[in-house]
Amino acid sequence: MAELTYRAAVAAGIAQEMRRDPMVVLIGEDVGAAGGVFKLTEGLIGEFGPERVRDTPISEQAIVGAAMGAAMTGLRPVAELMFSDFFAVAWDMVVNQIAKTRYMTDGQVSIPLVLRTANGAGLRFGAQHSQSVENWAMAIPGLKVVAPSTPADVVGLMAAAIRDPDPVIFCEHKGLFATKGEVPDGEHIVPLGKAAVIREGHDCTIVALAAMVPRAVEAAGRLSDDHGIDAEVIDLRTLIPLDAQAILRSVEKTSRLFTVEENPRALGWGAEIASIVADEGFYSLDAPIVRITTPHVPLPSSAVLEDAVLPTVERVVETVRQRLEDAQ
Amino acid sequence: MAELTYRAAVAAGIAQEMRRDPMVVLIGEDVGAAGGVFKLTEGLIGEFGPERVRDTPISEQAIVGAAMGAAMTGLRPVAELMFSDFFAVAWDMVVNQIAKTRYMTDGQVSIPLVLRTANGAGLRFGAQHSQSVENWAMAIPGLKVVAPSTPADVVGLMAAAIRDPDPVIFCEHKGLFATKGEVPDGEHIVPLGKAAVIREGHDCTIVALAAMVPRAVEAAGRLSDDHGIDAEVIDLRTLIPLDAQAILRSVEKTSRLFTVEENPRALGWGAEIASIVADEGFYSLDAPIVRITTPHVPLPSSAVLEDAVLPTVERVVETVRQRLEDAQ
Amino acid sequence: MAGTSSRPAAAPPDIDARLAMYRVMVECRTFEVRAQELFFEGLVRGTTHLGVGQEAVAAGFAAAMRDDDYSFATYRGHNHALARGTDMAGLYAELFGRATGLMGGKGGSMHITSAEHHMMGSYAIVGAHLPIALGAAWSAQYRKSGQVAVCFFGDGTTNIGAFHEALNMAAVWKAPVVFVCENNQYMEYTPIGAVTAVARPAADRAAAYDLEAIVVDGNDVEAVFGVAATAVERARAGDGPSLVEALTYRHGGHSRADPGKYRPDEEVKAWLARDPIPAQRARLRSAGVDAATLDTIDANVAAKVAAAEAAARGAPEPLPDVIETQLWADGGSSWRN
Amino acid sequence: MAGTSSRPAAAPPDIDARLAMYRVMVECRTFEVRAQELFFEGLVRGTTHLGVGQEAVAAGFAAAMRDDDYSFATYRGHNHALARGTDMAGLYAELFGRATGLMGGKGGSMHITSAEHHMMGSYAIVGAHLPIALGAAWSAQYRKSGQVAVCFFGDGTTNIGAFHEALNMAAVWKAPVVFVCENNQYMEYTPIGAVTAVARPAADRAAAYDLEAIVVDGNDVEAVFGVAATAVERARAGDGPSLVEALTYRHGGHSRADPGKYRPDEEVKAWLARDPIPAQRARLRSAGVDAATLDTIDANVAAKVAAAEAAARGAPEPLPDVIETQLWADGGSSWRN
Ligand SMILES: Cc1ncc(C[n+]2csc(CCOP(=O)(O)OP(=O)(O)O)c2C)c(N)n1
Ligand SMILES: Cc1ncc(C[n+]2csc(CCOP(=O)(O)OP(=O)(O)O)c2C)c(N)n1
Ligand SMILES: [Mg+2]
Ligand SMILES: [Mg+2]
Repeated sequence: MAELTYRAAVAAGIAQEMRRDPMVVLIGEDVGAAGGVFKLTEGLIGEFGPERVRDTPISEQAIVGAAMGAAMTGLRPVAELMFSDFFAVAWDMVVNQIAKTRYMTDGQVSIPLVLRTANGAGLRFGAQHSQSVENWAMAIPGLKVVAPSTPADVVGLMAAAIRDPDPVIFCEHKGLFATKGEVPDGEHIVPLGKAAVIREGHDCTIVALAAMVPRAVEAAGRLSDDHGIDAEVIDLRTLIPLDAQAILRSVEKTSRLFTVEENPRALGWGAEIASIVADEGFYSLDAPIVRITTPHVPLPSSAVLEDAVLPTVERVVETVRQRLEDAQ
Repeated sequence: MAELTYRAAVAAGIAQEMRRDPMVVLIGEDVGAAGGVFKLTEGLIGEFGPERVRDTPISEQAIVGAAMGAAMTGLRPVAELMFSDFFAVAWDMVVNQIAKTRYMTDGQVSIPLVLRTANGAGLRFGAQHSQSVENWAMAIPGLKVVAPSTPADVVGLMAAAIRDPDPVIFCEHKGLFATKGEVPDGEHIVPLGKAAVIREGHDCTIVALAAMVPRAVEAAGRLSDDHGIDAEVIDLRTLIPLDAQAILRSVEKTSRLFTVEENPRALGWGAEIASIVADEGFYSLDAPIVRITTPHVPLPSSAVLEDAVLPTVERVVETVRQRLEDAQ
Repeated sequence: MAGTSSRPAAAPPDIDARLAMYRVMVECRTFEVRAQELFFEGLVRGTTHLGVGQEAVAAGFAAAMRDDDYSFATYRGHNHALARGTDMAGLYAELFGRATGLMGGKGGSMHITSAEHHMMGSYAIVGAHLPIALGAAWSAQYRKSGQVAVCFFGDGTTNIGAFHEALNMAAVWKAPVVFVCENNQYMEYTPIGAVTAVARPAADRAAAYDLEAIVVDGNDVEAVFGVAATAVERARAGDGPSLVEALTYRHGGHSRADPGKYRPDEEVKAWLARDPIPAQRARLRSAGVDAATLDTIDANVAAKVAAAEAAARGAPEPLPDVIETQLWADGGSSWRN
Repeated sequence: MAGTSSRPAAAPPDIDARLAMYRVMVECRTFEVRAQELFFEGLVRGTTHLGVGQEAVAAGFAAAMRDDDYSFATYRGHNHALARGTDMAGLYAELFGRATGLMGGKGGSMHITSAEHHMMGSYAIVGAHLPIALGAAWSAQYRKSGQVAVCFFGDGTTNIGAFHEALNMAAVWKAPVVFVCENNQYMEYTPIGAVTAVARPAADRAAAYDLEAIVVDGNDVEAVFGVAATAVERARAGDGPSLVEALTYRHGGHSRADPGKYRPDEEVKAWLARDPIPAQRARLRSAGVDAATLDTIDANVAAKVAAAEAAARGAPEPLPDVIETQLWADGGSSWRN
């Protein structure tokens, strides 16, 4: 076990796979010589050289499109979108080309690639550099969607994503870059589509993702300490494939469901979770399903406003406490 | 009252507003001289001239971006995206620029524009020309989202959309172009954000949108005729603003909710509806919320496959009947 | 029209190659003319975009390519698929939406793909495939496979952002890719000149990527072959991309439903008189090929097309259970447990 | 460096105008140098992208614009906002995230807007504002208002699709817009030459839109003014867009966190020696302006900046209840009932 930052785990995860498979290549803006604007790819060009770690112009359509063409023809490209907001610039490549081509060709071509991106808020970067866009990708058939919350998961899910024969959107959360955690030694792989039950509990289920996971965990601690409420916390880890059974199992036990979502409210990923549980888990539920999300507005840049707009530990604690009380 | 096709209603709705306000202009590919590739804008260049009805190159980012710049500076542009799938090519303009700029500038600029588009399936156009993308837009704070199901609503909602001081995504359903309906004489306006209860009922609520509305209505007829099930059918008409109260009111009466969605399953618009009702309408519900959607795959082009993949009247009837029975 | 290229021309094709190109053009033409009839018969659903009149571009390029070179085409891609050897019955079956279609009825006319023939797909969002073709070229460069990617697109495509990004990145990376603009003078219904700042939509942009301006008569299959061979070899030699503008014309409308009435009669007439197929036939005749040889080709092609049609007509409709297959590489489409 | 333009140069600025441009440059510089210090003091949060070294472009263009002409800038937009007269205290307050910020703390450094001054925004997605500026120009053309839109962007922006689309459409529409590439030689950390197929990222693309290649010394405010005046008047006269490449350099790194170490010392030194502000000061001195006059300007600016800082420091934090305001024109953000 070594302690790594989430930031360092990104490069470690990519390096692990580049060592294993010479077909794994990395492209993006400033990913090479500069080691990435967030230092997420530091050291890679030194170890693997400029043929495998390529700096590109500011041409997101070409970056993503080239990754697709390379993936169709034998490479295993990892392409970086510097900020996840920039997916919008290359959205056609992602949703109309990459996501659909295997299906449209009835399996004639495979597109094994990873689109990595710095996702999420907390750095006061404002509305065009702080979005959580995992729900955009979740809505598109043909994309797998990953969003790790710990350094170990960054490495393990990165490995699984790069080895996966299908396109994977890999969301690295800016707000977690500086966090630290143990990463197992040797080759580490975490399969896509398995949620992690981070804390067991029987009073309610709290489902969270990425930067909302540590907040949910902290909230669960306070709920237990201050209010005697014993929450189960699930880290979804991947939205597609979705570990719906893990959620349904938990709700069967707790009878109460909360989601904690960083994305703006309307059609945040929790909406799909809620709709699944409101159907398949309906008879387990004792009370309303509650989604705790950013309100349906763009992200403001001012520190006080950004802190207020995202779900906080306090908001989770208060909402869960209040809604459990209401339902008594 | 005049009978118009849905297709003709588009041009009629735009013409009504162009006559009223000289700041209303129309741009897009082949919208002028050719009258639109679906003949949706026929006659407009003749009546309003090439300064107000402009043909553009194949440059969706420039079309949408130019509409934004014009809207910020006094015009009321209506821009056409020939197929809604092409939103992906201009997605940055839509989601990062148009949707956010008013908020980011704290109201210094307004962006009154309409982005019209041919949306939806049924014409065997395949995966890149048949998508229902209203759920993509619904997820973005700052966009209003409209999807009419009748010629009268096309005219009335088009008027409201063009007069609206905020950006509106206006989805015209390809599968409905040939359908006919009465349109009131004189100026006709239907406010954004008001759902229509098309059929009253007390056994269950079926919420639908655009091309799924006539299917839901037909299904309700058969449910009543063949199975004695009395369904209430709601045509949402606009996703944002969302008439959540209309749904909650209906569910209070019927205690059962179904959605009929053309979009692929994961994070289709019904997920948000379901999550609202699973929270605020929970105690009205007698049984699971059921979403009837296209499965989470791209759209196949073959006629038999396309017909099978979209929610059909039969599937709605069967699902509602079966699920009501299960819940007894 | 000659290319403005100053590079040495490739070796001229021998007579077999010239006959082969003729045959490819006739195959494309016969296949598509019949497809249009079948559309009106109700057999072809959805939409089709025919390349009737533009066959010389497909035939000339395909003849200059190695078997493992990649082709990338648009929704107007039947010619390019056939020129690479794609199965004709599978192609008709795909247009009919049948189970035996190249993509099992999932793709349709706008997405014809035959990966087996390195025909890597037909793309229906204007401009999207230029970066994708660049990616295939990058892959070939990285794998040192010697393969070249050839990417066909229309004049209207030169005004979309992806064109610009792909051209620049290809030039910077010296990627082995040839970008071929089939300038058929129109986007859908709008003449290209009405919406483009320069007269030659591709060639006048070449310098923006430090590339040579290359214009070729796209209705002269041998001229196309010459330019193609030079560009493909340049790419294979590691000298980077080319941008070729081939001047041509579609005989019909943009898509199956369009009669193309927005085009001046004179213009249509002038281009019909420059039909690439009779032109090549005449050239072969004057090179000493006898009429019977050419007639035999025509007859063989007609028989092949008829057989393909019959096979496709007899093919079953797809079963609905294929809907949930082949989204993922595991063959399925499951997104949750 | 002279513009390669063959158009007649605009009238040279008189001494008041020259002093005014000097003053604008000093305001920009003083404001931003202090902003950087305040960043390290923890007052400025998030990120900032300084235009230190590039002030001549903003000052020269603003001097050539009419009050109601539109400016569109990038995240590196402080200079352009100040040059148009934007309130300096409001600008600091926005960087501090305060309630009195130009956008009430919602926008931040990357989105500075002062619609009142026709400074129509700073855009943080590379390339996005080129089409938007074209739209403002189209609007002016349609409304026959005589306004011109001026759009500033970096060298790296010339490789993104929106650049291409905007330039072509502007040229076809003869829109009154001036596209100004501030070529500061780098995208973020990558030298522009490493990722661009041509040597002059903007000027070498002008011909692709039937525009003249115009290059100007972006560190010479009077040269910039001359080119700007010509381009703006051309636009106003209905003769269409221009694309101007202004050669310049940022003194610091890309953004607040970047020390800019990837740049060769020699290069940095050479450009620092070509700082536009001392250069203009020297030129004014040799035109007979006495040192005291210039010193007074500097002192006045210093006082103004200090006052702005003080005002912003004293301003309150925004109240959380503004979060749900101003999404819609009704002032609110309600999306459902
Ligand atoms: C991004 C995008 N915009 C618009 C369309 C609709 N469309 C399909 S083909 C076409 C014209 C393309 O013209 P060109 O590139 O010249 O090719 P051609 O059809 O003439 O072969 C248009 C506008 C599209 N498919 N994709
Ligand atoms: C579409 C997009 N891609 C990448 C970025 C990240 N980014 C911000 S500034 C920048 C460099 C821009 O370079 P240039 O256009 O030369 O402007 P400069 O910063 O030098 O003023 C990059 C890559 C972005 N904001 N938008
Ligand atoms: Mg064309
Ligand atoms: Mg730069």
